[in-house]
Amino acid sequence: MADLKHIYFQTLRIRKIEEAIAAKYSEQKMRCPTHLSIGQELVPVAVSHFLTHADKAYSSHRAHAHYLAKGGDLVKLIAELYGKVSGCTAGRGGSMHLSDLECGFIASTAIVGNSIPLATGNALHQQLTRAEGLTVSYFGDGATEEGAFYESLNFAALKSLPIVYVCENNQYSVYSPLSVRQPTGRSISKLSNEIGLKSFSVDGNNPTQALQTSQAAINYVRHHGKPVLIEYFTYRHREHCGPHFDDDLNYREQEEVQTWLDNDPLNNLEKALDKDPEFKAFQKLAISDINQEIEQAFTAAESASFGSIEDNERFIYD
Amino acid sequence: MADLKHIYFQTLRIRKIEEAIAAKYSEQKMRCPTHLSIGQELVPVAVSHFLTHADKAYSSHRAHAHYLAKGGDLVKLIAELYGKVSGCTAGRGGSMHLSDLECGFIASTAIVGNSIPLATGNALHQQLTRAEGLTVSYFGDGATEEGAFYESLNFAALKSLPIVYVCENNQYSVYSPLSVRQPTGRSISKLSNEIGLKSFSVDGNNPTQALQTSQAAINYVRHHGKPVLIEYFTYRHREHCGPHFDDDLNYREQEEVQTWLDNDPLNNLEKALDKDPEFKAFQKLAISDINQEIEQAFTAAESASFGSIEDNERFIYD
Amino acid sequence: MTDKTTSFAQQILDAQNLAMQEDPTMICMGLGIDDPKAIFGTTQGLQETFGEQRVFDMPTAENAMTGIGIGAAVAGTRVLMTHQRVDFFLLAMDQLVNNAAKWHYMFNGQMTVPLTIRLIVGRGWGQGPTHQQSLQSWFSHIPGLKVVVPSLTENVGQLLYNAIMDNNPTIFLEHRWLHNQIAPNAAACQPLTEAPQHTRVLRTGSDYTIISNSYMLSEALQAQKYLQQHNVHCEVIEIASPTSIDWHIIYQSVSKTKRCIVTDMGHTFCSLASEIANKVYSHCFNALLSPVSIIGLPNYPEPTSYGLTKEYYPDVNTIIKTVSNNCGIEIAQLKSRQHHDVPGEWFKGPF
Amino acid sequence: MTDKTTSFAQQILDAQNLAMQEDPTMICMGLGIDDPKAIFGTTQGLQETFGEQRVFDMPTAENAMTGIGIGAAVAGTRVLMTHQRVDFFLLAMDQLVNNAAKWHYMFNGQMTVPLTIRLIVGRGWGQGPTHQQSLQSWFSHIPGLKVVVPSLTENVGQLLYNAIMDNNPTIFLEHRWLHNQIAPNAAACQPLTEAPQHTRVLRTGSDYTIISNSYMLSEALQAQKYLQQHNVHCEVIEIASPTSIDWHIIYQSVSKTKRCIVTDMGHTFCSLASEIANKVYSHCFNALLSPVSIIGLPNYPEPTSYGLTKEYYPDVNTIIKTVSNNCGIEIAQLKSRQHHDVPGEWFKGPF
Ligand SMILES: Cc1ncc(C[n+]2csc(CCOP(=O)(O)OP(=O)(O)O)c2C)c(N)n1
Ligand SMILES: Cc1ncc(C[n+]2csc(CCOP(=O)(O)OP(=O)(O)O)c2C)c(N)n1
Ligand SMILES: [Mg+2]
Ligand SMILES: [Mg+2]
Repeated sequence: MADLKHIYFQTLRIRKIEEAIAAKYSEQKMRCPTHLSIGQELVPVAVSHFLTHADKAYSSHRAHAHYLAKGGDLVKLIAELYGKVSGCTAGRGGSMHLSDLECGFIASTAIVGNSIPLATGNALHQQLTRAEGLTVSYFGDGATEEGAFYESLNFAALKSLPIVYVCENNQYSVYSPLSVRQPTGRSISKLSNEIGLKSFSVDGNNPTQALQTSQAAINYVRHHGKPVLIEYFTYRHREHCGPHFDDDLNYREQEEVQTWLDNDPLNNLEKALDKDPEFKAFQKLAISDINQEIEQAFTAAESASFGSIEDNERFIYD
Repeated sequence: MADLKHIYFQTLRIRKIEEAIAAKYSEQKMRCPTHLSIGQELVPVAVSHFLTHADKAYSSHRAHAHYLAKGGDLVKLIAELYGKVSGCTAGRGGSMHLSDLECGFIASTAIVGNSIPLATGNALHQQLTRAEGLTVSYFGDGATEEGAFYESLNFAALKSLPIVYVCENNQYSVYSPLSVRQPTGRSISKLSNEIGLKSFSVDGNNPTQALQTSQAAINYVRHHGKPVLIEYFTYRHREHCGPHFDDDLNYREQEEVQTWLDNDPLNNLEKALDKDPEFKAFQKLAISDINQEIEQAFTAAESASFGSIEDNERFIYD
Repeated sequence: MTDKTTSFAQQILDAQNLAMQEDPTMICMGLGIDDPKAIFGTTQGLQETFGEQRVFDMPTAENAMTGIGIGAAVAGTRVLMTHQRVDFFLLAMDQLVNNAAKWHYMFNGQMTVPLTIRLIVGRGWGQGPTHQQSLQSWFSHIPGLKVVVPSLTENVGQLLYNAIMDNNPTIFLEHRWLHNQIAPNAAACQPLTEAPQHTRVLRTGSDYTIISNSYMLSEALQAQKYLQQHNVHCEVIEIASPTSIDWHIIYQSVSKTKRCIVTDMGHTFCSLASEIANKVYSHCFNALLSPVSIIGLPNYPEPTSYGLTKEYYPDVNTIIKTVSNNCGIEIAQLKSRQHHDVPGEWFKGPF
Repeated sequence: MTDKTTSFAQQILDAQNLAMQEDPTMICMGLGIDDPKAIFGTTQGLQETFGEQRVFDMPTAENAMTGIGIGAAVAGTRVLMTHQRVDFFLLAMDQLVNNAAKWHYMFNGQMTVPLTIRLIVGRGWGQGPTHQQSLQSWFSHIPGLKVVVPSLTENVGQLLYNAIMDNNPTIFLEHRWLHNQIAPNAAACQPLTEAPQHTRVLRTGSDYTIISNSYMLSEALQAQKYLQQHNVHCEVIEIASPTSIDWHIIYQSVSKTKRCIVTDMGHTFCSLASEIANKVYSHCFNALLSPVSIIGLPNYPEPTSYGLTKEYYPDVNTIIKTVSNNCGIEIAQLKSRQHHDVPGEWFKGPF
């Protein structure tokens, strides 16, 4: 159960951070497109739990949780959203282009599907250099419609690359449901299997299942040196881009929203931990620790300065 | 058996035409990259046998057989290879860009995989206008590695488009065997099935099987208004581009080459028809008819003129 | 309708509505075309009016979807596709350049490609390196494509309607910051169905020619007005279609004014602005008093940060400064807007 | 080795061999890289020497493979990709422009992209509309990319070696017709490991500046020689890298000669040639005696037919005509080659 408390802490931390971003976003100081992962936090926590420092990650537009779960620096994340020089790319990339090389979070990119080949290339490098780690590639259900997804998986299977493709299937691409994008009956995991990868599919909001599957998949890559794909079913609670809830727009069935609210990963973790007599105390401490960390990060970000415009010409070329 | 004689005639005709092109290519008057389909002729014959005038076709760089089987004009084809104004695009497109709208052969294009979306768009048009026909999209095994293939099939399945994807799996892309391009165990038909299409796979050099499968697949599209993919296993006898045999280069196993020579579609047809007492006479007549037609086409092409350079500015815009 | 204000977005919508009515074969597709945001309001209600068969959302698969649009267009369906950013469309260059642009030509005029592709140029609120590119120079470089770059509410509808009804593949580059631009009413706009004038002298003047399009034209018009007060009279020329420029109008203007500025929304190296400058030099060789000035983006990607983008985009003051430097007179800069990264106070992010 | 002739293709191969030796992390990939034709002989034996892990064929999937190259390069593997035609690479514009070009910049210098992409420009024997495009202008328009366009056997190896060893993403645009160009021996070539000069005055002259690269430079050198006999002395400048032009050399030359021709292997609208002309005009404004001449492809796709391509490509005679028109002297045209669509008699098609 120790593990689960750790998982809970990580998940809670990301949730609190994302909620703090949401709360402060309307102050109009974080001036960049921002995609929150509230509701989907468990997936990267469950994945990262089985990763080491040697493992690397790539992600998409919705990257905060992936960045944080991999060990990304919170202070640098918040400063990045504020566009400050202390941000993880000194304000150049913003929310959609995060990077923290120290923890192995290579980068997130903003074009749907376009970091999947990059992650695959990273795994190729690992294979060629006989490096210890593997690569994780995060993306959504929408990204699997891009040819880049398909071409990358084909290559990974061809070359037996050490990579874990993590598809967070939250069933929407912006406001568009799967039904207008993929044929009925599509299974992303079965499809991947036919491309040539071992694949898994699991409720990404269910702690035990998500953890077990992540572990099994990652172990498979480590032991067989072959790629896997894991399809995690999950749901985002808020709007696609921005801080608000948007269920007043009715693009998602009320009932569907409710089902997934009931299956919220944090709730699920709390329920699972409820029997633990020490949990309440642990939770209280966790909340206060996290809140303090968040406050510090925001204070640091707000008080940091913008980079100098004079430096804008730097790094066009190496 | 009447059918099979007809099939034989069509196949033989294409073979003879391609061989005539090969024989004359070294005269250096057909000055464009030319991909012959010698060895693969049965596939388009078997497909076209079940097509009507309302059905349309798109193809790739290796298009002669597709064009001819669909009813394309031989005189215009040969003139096109010679770059003459009487060619099917007046010499603008050459061997890799054929078109004969009268018979519903819309076009072939020279970028691998790039006519697959076009064919899919044609099927979309047919669906939207409730047109009678369906669309055939021809391509090779190499083309299935392109994202365009995957994205197109996804859309066709999503929208239930009336299209037959025809993959001629000749196991090579130029000199590259499947093993350096696709993972072991890949089945293009199973993969397509997982994308959401009904799919078939068959020996494309076996007359009865190729015909039966083509018929079943095309009927399925007509009756269900849903897309299918047929993977035909076949083999090209000559070099990828150009008129020669190139097995002296040893990029294909001698044994493999021999197996497929033994499984040559024309041989197979002759064997199947051998019992027919009228076959020998039919064959003799066919050969002489075809030879005559070919001679006329080449004579016409050679004596035709080039288009005028003055017209080069025409048709940049409509 | 004639007495209510109309907007750039509304005119775009009107043009689509009319085209869909006029040509019952026509279809519209694009990511989120029927979603609650309706592509910045520009596709509002289209699906309700014309049905799900003719107006539809699509998979995130820009390359094949473009090819599908081309294939349908070649078959006889008039097609309009919309992408919310130019940047996303980089995935579709093979279909655009190898098929759409060349089809009519390479098949000897036997087929046409009645396809229009609306691409939205992003800017502001931290759009950053991959959500703000403006590639009119790329598209204009390719023979066979038509490129249209609207700038004003008064003719955007006409430009779009005509682009759609044209049987050639057309790239329609819409700047995000123009969508809320207002015109007094629909009657103040050019009639949708009339053929547009692609090169227009919007302001006449004797001292300077400013050639501009897209959002920069708004800045140019502002500069013209202000400079007038300082007795510098600028002629402002709109180039609504880089591929159908009426060069005579430009040469005539520069022959008169003898000085010229060309603006570009993109990077300037190998750009449309350089091309125009080159042509102006070559045809007004003896008339020009000083080198043509080119105003465009600096030669690096847009950083995301509010703090780093302050001087990334040229604006009315860049034009004023260029003119005053060139004419050797001092003219004070205009006061800047409160926030450089939003088109107006109404904009609260995030997309 | 020093006493045997060497070729453009051989120099390319030598550069790869040396780079692979120098940097044991380096890999080479491309369709058909290890096949019997070895990409026009330019990759012959690489796989035998460096093994299948470091030199490998790949799936026909240009977009993802480019991204994979970028990802590997970012991780620390030096990558060289080769595509047999520029046209095929249109599939990979998203990866090139949105990732490779911007990576170093948008992540604030934390990572580099040591990736070089060899793209071969096709020509002749009916390459036609989709096998002969030459997009130096597109690539040069994008900040963050380096573009190298070799023209001569004597420095192609040096240019490639340095491009590979450079940690920035570089497009290396090789013209198919140059592969068989001969140099007397390897010693006559620039040392591979020395830093190349990207802008070189190859011939000095007082009457005309000809700025050129790629296959057109061969034609320009021929023209220079011939015009010399007619007492017109051309200065020929090679621009081996459009993104690293030493403008000073160009301005100095034009200030002296007062007349200028720029050649381009591609279409000229929004082109590198126009950019160079524009810069020349702007910096040699008072020196120029007549407008700059731009020589490039006509504004339509290449037809395939032998009969239709006769005048599609400009050549030595186009330069001669331009010069003689401009100087107002009559100079006879040179005799044309027997077949305009092949680089030499040795070429028998079909690719
Ligand atoms: C190539 C491309 N097309 C469209 C977009 C606009 N866009 C940004 S995020 C997004 C949704 C992607 O959905 P999914 O992959 O499921 O990720 P999710 O947002 O659900 O996490 C879209 C369409 C883009 N950034 N890139
Ligand atoms: C995008 C692209 N990449 C590479 C090529 C070069 N090329 C021409 S044909 C061909 C082989 C394609 O193989 P396949 O699809 O199996 O067709 P086959 O030639 O076997 O009939 C290749 C790689 C091309 N034309 N387009
Ligand atoms: Mg999603
Ligand atoms: Mg093949």
